[in-house]
Amino acid sequence: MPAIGTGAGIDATPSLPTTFCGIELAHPIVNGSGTFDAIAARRAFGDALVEQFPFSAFVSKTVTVAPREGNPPPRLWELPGGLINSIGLPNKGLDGYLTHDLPELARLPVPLIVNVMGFTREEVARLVDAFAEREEVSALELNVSCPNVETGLIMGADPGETAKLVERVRPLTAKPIIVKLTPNATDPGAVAEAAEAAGADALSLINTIRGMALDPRTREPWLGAGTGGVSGATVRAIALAQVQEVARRVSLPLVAMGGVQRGRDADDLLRAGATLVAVGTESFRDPLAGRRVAAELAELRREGSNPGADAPAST
Amino acid sequence: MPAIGTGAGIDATPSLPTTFCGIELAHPIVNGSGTFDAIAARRAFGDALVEQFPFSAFVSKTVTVAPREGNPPPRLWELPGGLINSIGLPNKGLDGYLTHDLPELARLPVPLIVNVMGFTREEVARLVDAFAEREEVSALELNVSCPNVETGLIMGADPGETAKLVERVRPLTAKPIIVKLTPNATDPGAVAEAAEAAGADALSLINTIRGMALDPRTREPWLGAGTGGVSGATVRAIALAQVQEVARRVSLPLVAMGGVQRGRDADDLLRAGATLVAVGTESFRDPLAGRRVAAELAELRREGSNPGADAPAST
Amino acid sequence: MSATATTTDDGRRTLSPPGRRRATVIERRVHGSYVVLRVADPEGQPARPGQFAMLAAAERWGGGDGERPFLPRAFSVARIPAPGEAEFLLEDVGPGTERLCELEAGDALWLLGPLGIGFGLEAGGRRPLLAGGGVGIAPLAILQDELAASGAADLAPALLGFRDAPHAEGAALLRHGARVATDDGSVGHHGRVTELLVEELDRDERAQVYACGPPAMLEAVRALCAERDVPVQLALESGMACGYGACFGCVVPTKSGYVRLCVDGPVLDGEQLETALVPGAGH
Amino acid sequence: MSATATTTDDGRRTLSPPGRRRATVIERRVHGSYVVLRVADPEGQPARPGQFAMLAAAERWGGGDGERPFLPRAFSVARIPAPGEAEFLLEDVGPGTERLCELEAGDALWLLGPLGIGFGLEAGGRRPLLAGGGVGIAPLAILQDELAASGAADLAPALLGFRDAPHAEGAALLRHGARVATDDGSVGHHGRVTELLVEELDRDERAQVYACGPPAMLEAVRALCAERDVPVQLALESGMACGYGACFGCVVPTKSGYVRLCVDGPVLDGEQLETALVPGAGH
Ligand SMILES: Cc1cc2nc3c(=O)[nH]c(=O)nc-3n(C[C@H](O)[C@H](O)[C@H](O)COP(=O)(O)OP(=O)(O)OC[C@H]3O[C@@H](n4cnc5c(N)ncnc54)[C@H](O)[C@@H]3O)c2cc1C
Ligand SMILES: Cc1cc2nc3c(=O)[nH]c(=O)nc-3n(C[C@H](O)[C@H](O)[C@H](O)COP(=O)(O)OP(=O)(O)OC[C@H]3O[C@@H](n4cnc5c(N)ncnc54)[C@H](O)[C@@H]3O)c2cc1C
Ligand SMILES: Cc1cc2nc3c(=O)[nH]c(=O)nc-3n(C[C@H](O)[C@H](O)[C@H](O)COP(=O)(O)O)c2cc1C
Ligand SMILES: Cc1cc2nc3c(=O)[nH]c(=O)nc-3n(C[C@H](O)[C@H](O)[C@H](O)COP(=O)(O)O)c2cc1C
Ligand code: FES
Ligand code: FES
Repeated sequence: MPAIGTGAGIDATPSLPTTFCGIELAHPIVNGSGTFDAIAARRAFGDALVEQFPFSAFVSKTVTVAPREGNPPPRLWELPGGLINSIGLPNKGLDGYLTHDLPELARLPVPLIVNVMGFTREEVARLVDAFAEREEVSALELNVSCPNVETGLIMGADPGETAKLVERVRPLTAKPIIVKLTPNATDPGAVAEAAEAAGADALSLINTIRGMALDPRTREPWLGAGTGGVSGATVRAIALAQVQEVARRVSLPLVAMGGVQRGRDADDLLRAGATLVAVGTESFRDPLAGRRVAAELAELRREGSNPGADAPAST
Repeated sequence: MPAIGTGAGIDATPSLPTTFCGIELAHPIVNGSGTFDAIAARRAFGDALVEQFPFSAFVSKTVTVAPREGNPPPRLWELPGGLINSIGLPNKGLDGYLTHDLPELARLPVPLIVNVMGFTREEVARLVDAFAEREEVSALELNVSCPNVETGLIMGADPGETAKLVERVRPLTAKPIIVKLTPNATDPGAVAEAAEAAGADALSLINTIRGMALDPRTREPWLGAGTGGVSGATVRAIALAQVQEVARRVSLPLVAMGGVQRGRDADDLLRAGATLVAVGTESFRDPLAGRRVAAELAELRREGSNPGADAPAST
Repeated sequence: MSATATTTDDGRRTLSPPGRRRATVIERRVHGSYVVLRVADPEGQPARPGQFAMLAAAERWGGGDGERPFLPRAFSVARIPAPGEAEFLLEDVGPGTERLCELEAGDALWLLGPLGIGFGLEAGGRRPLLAGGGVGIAPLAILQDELAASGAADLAPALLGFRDAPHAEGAALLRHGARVATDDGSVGHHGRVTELLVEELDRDERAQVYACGPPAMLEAVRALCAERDVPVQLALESGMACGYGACFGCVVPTKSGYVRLCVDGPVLDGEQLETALVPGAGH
Repeated sequence: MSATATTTDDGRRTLSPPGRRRATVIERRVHGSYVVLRVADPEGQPARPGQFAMLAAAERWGGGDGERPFLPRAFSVARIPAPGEAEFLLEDVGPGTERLCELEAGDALWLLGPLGIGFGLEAGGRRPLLAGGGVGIAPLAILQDELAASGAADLAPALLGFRDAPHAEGAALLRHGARVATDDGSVGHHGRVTELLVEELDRDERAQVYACGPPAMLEAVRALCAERDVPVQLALESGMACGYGACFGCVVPTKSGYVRLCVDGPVLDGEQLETALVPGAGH
C-alpha cells in the first residue's frame, strides 16, 4: 500500500482545468471554509505559501455580521481518523472582514469565495449585500448550518426555510451563490432541491456532523461547548452517500467535501457527481494537502481508469 | 496503551445488575438487532455459546410480515474502524419467525427482545399483535428506519409519523415497547419526545448512518444496493452526541449503541444517559465482545472514577 | 488445534469455541508468492477439510497508516501439522493479507474457528478428484492429507492451476501428488487447470470433484461437472465480516435463494448453484 | 535545520516552508523519563528559541490499534545541534508521544516548522532568568544555548522543576548550568521550582523571566512575576490540530480575548494573561 502523502509530484501546480459557475480554476481542489486561514498561514510560511498555494480557489472562514469570539476551549478532540471541533465561528465580523481580511485575501493568486452566515434572513441579506458588488469576490457561500434565532431551527435542515433564504438573497447579487448544506438533516436531497428551485447556483456539502466526546479523566464532555462537529476520514463514507444523493436530485454543480485525504477520495466525490472537491481536516496534517490531492488526482486521470495501486491483484 | 480485547476476565459472567423496563438483567450489555444471530452462532459454537452467552438480553434481527431475501451482494464494505452494510433485512417473515426462530430463541438463557418493522402502520400493528401475548418475548423493539410505503418518508425521521405509529400499537400490548430511532434525522430529540408522548417505554439509538463506497476497480458503487448504513467505531462520536441529546429531552430509559468496542465506550454512553448499551459491529470481530465489554465495564466500576489507563500521566 | 473435537453437520463441521483466541505464529515459510503460517492454537479443535478460521493480527489491526484492516479475514485451514496447531496459506492481496503475511514466528494473532461446513468425504465409491486454483489450493491440502490417511490408495494427483512459476511453488503444499498448470506455461501444463480436469474426466468419469479457487475457475469446474453429471463440491469465497452467521454479509445466490457462506458453506454442492461467480468475491 | 533563515515578528519567528517535510531521526537518546530525538531536516531553517514543530511518525500514524494518533503533535525545538538538524525532547504521555518515542535512528517522520513566535531576547538590561518544569525545559535549552552564544557571561543557571529523579535527568539537556528542584526531594531542592525562583528574585529583581512548564507552574510563575513587576515571557501549551493558524483550535484566553497559540504564541507576555491555566492543555 502506498503511504499517504509522500509529497511526490507536487512541485508543479497540478493542471486539471475546471470551470465552476463560470469561474476558471486550475484544478478542482479548494479548501473547506474554516479549515485554512490564508492570512495566518502567510505569517507562518511567508511568500512561499502564495507561490505554492494549495487550492485553486480560496474559501474564507464564515463571516457573521457581528464579531464573534468563538467557543470556550478546549475546542478540539481527536478521533480515530478525524476530529471533533467546536470552534464556534470566531471572526472579526463583517466590518472587520471588509477592513482587515478582504484586502489581504484579494491578493491571493486564486479566486476568492466568501462564506457568510446570519442568524436571521435579514442578517444573511446584509452580508450578501455587502459583497454583492465587490470585485475581489468571485462567489458567495451561505453557511446555513446555524439555528435561525427566530424559529430555533437549523435553517439548512429544512427545505422551506432554505428556499425562503435563497429567495431573499438571490436578487441581491449577480455573483454565484453556493448553499452549503448541513449533513444533520433528514433529507439533504430535499433541501438541495429547494435551494435549486430558489435560485442557488451551486451547493456544497458536507458540513460537519454533530458529535461529542467525554474527558477521559473527568468523564464530563470534553469540549468547552459540550458538542461539536465531526470531520475527517471518519465521515468520508457518509459524505459520499450524501453527495451522490444530492447529485441525483439536482443539476447544480457541487462542491463536495468530507474526509478527503488523497486523490482517490477526491475522485470518488467527483464520480459521485461533484464539480469541485474541498479539503478540510487533512490540511491540518499537511498545509499543502490540497496541492497533493490535486496532483494525485491528475495522476489518476493520467492513468485513466487503470486499477492502480488501490486495487488488489487477482489470483 | 492497552490492546483492545485481551479477553482478560471474561470467564465469569460479569455482574452489574440492571433493571430495564422492569426486566432484570445481569449487566447492561445487549446486542444490536441484526448483528448477532444466536441460532447460527449456536450452529458454529454449540452449547458453549449458551454457557458463555455474551449479552444480558438478546435482541433478534428485524422481523417483517413477509419473508425477505435481502439485498443483492456485495453487502459489506470495510471502513477505517467500521463497516458499511446493505443487508436489506433478510428474514423468514412473521410466520417463519414464529415457527422456526422463536422456539429456539426462547431457549436462550436471557430475556428476548423482538425487533419488528413494517412498511405501513398496519403492518407494524400486525407484528406487535403477533407478539403481544407471547410469554417468550420480554419486550418489542420497533425499527422505524424504513420508508413508509404510503408516504415515501422514513417513519422514524418524522416526529408526527413516529407518534402516530406508537399511538397505533401502544394499546396492543402490555409489553415494553422500545422505539429504535434513526440517526438520519434532522432532530432525533424531537422524534424521541414524540415517541415518549405517544407511550413508548424506551428508546434505542443509533441505527446505522447512510453511507457508500465505490469499487476501487470499476469506480461504481460497491454495494449491491448502492448505499448502505455505516456502523462501528467510526460512528461513535456521533452516537454519543445523539444519545446525550435524546437523554436530555426525554425521561425514558435508553438503549445506546454505535461503535462500542470497549468498556470505556459503554461507560461513555451510560454517562451520557443510557440504561443499556448494545454492541453491534464489534461482535463481528469477536463473538464474545459483549461479554468482554461487560467485564471491562465492571472493572471500570470497581476502579471507581479513577483515571485508569486511558488518562495520560501528568508532567 | 487439539484433539477432542465435537463435530456436527455429518462430520463436516468441527465446532469452534465461541471466543476468538490469541494464537501464536510458530513458523513462517515462503512458498514463492505465498506465505504459510504455522500457528499454535492449543485451545482449538482440529478443523475438517474445507473449514476456515477468521484471523486478525494482534497488533496493528483495526486501524493502520492506510485505512484498513479492521475486521478479521477468512482463511481456510490448510493443514493440521500437529495437534493444537494449524497451518494457513496466504497470498498478499490487500491490507489484511499484507499484515498477516508480515507476521513472524512469535507474533500473536486472533483466531476464531474452525468455522463453516467442510467437504463431504463420502464419495459413494467415486474416486476423489481435487482441483484448485491459486490460493484456493489451501483447503485441498488438508483434504488430500485426510484422504491419504484414510487409505485412498488410488488417489489421483491434485490438479492445480497457477498464474506463473512463483505462484506454482504453492503446489509444494500438497504432499500427496499434484499436477500443475500455469497460465504462462512456465511450469507444468501450459493452460488452465480445467483442461487437466477434462483430461481426467475423459479418462474416468466416476469421480467426485472437490474444487476451490477463483470464481471464474470454480464456475468453469461447476459447468464442466454439471455437463458431465459429475458430482462436485465447491469451496467458495465471499466477503465476510464475522464468519459465524451474525452479519448476513457473506451471502451467495443459490437455486434456493441466498445462503450465508460462513454457516451454510463455504463448501457448497455444485447442484445448489446456478453459477459460482459470486459478486464481490474479489479474486 | 539549515542556515539562511527568514525571520519576522522582530526576529522571533523563523518562517517555515509551507509543506510538511519528511525528516529522519539520526539519534535517539534516553534521559531518564525523556527521549531526545535528533532529526535531520536539511530543508529546514533554524528555529528561534521557543518556536515549535508539528511532528508525526511517517509510519503507523493516522490510525493504529488504539484510536489515535491521527493529527500531528506540537514539540518545541529543544536545540539546533548542527545546521540542518533539530533536537526534540519528548515525554510519553499518550498515543502520539508514545509512537514518536518509539522511533529509532533511521526512522522517518513528518515535520512542519519552525512555527509560532519564540522568546523575545531583548531583555532591556535585565538578566535573563530561565524557569522550566518537566518537559517544558525543552525550549529553555535552545534559549540558553543562544543566550550563552550571545555572550551573556553572568547567565544564571536555569531553574528546573521535576517530579522525581528519573525526570530530573532531563536537566542534562541544559548545557550552560541548571539548578534542580524535585517534588520528592530525590534530586536538588526538595520542593517547587517557584521556590528557587523566589530565591533568585529576592537576590536581584532586575530579571527577565522566561518560563515553560505545566499550566500550574506557569501560573505560579506568572502571578509571582506580576506581584513583583518582573517581566516574564511564558511558553504555553494548548491542544493543536494544525500549528499554523488554520483550525482556530488552540486558542487561550488573554486580556484581549482568545488568541491562537500557534500563530500568536506559544510565547506570550505574562502581562497579556489573566491566568496561564489553559483549559484542556492537559498537563
Ligand atoms: C471461506 C474463505 C476461505 C479463504 N481462504 C483463504 C486462504 O486460505 N488463503 C488466502 O490467502 N485467502 C483466503 N481467502 C480470501 C481472503 O479472506 C481474502 O483474500 C482476504 O479477506 C483479503 O483481505 P485483504 O485485506 O488482504 O484484501 P481486501 O482489500 O479486503 O481485498 C479483498 C477483496 O475485497 C474487496 N474489497 C476491497 N476493498 C474493500 C473494502 N474496503 N471493503 C470490503 N471489501 C473490499 C475487493 O473485491 C478485494 O478484491 C478465503 C476467503 C474465504 C471467504
Ligand atoms: C507549543 C507546544 C510545544 C510543546 N512542546 C513539547 C515538547 O517539547 N515535548 C513534549 O513532550 N511535549 C510538548 N508539547 C506537548 C505535546 O504536544 C503533547 O504532549 C502531545 O500533543 C501529546 O500527544 P499524545 O498523543 O501523546 O497525548 P494525548 O492523548 O493527545 O494527550 C495529551 C492531552 O490531550 C488531551 N486528550 C486526551 N485525549 C484526547 C483526544 N482524543 N483528543 C484531543 N485531546 C485529547 C488530554 O488532555 C491529554 O492530557 C508541546 C505542546 C505545544 C502546544
Ligand atoms: C476546525 C473546523 C472549522 C470549520 N469552520 C467552518 C466554518 O467556519 N464555516 C463552514 O461553513 N464550515 C466550517 N467547517 C466545515 C468544513 O468546511 C468542512 O465542511 C468539513 O470539515 C468536512 O470536510 P473535511 O472532512 O475535509 O474536514 C469547519 C471544519 C473544521 C474541522
Ligand atoms: C450488518 C448489520 C445488520 C444490522 N441489521 C439491523 C436490523 O436488522 N435491525 C435493526 O434495527 N438494526 C440493524 N443494524 C443496526 C445495529 O443494530 C446498530 O444499531 C448499529 O450497527 C450501530 O451499532 P454498532 O456501531 O455497534 O454496530 C444492523 C447493523 C449491522 C452492522
Ligand atoms: S460472514 Fe457474517 S454472516 Fe457470514
Ligand atoms: S493549532 Fe490550529 S489554529 Fe492553532
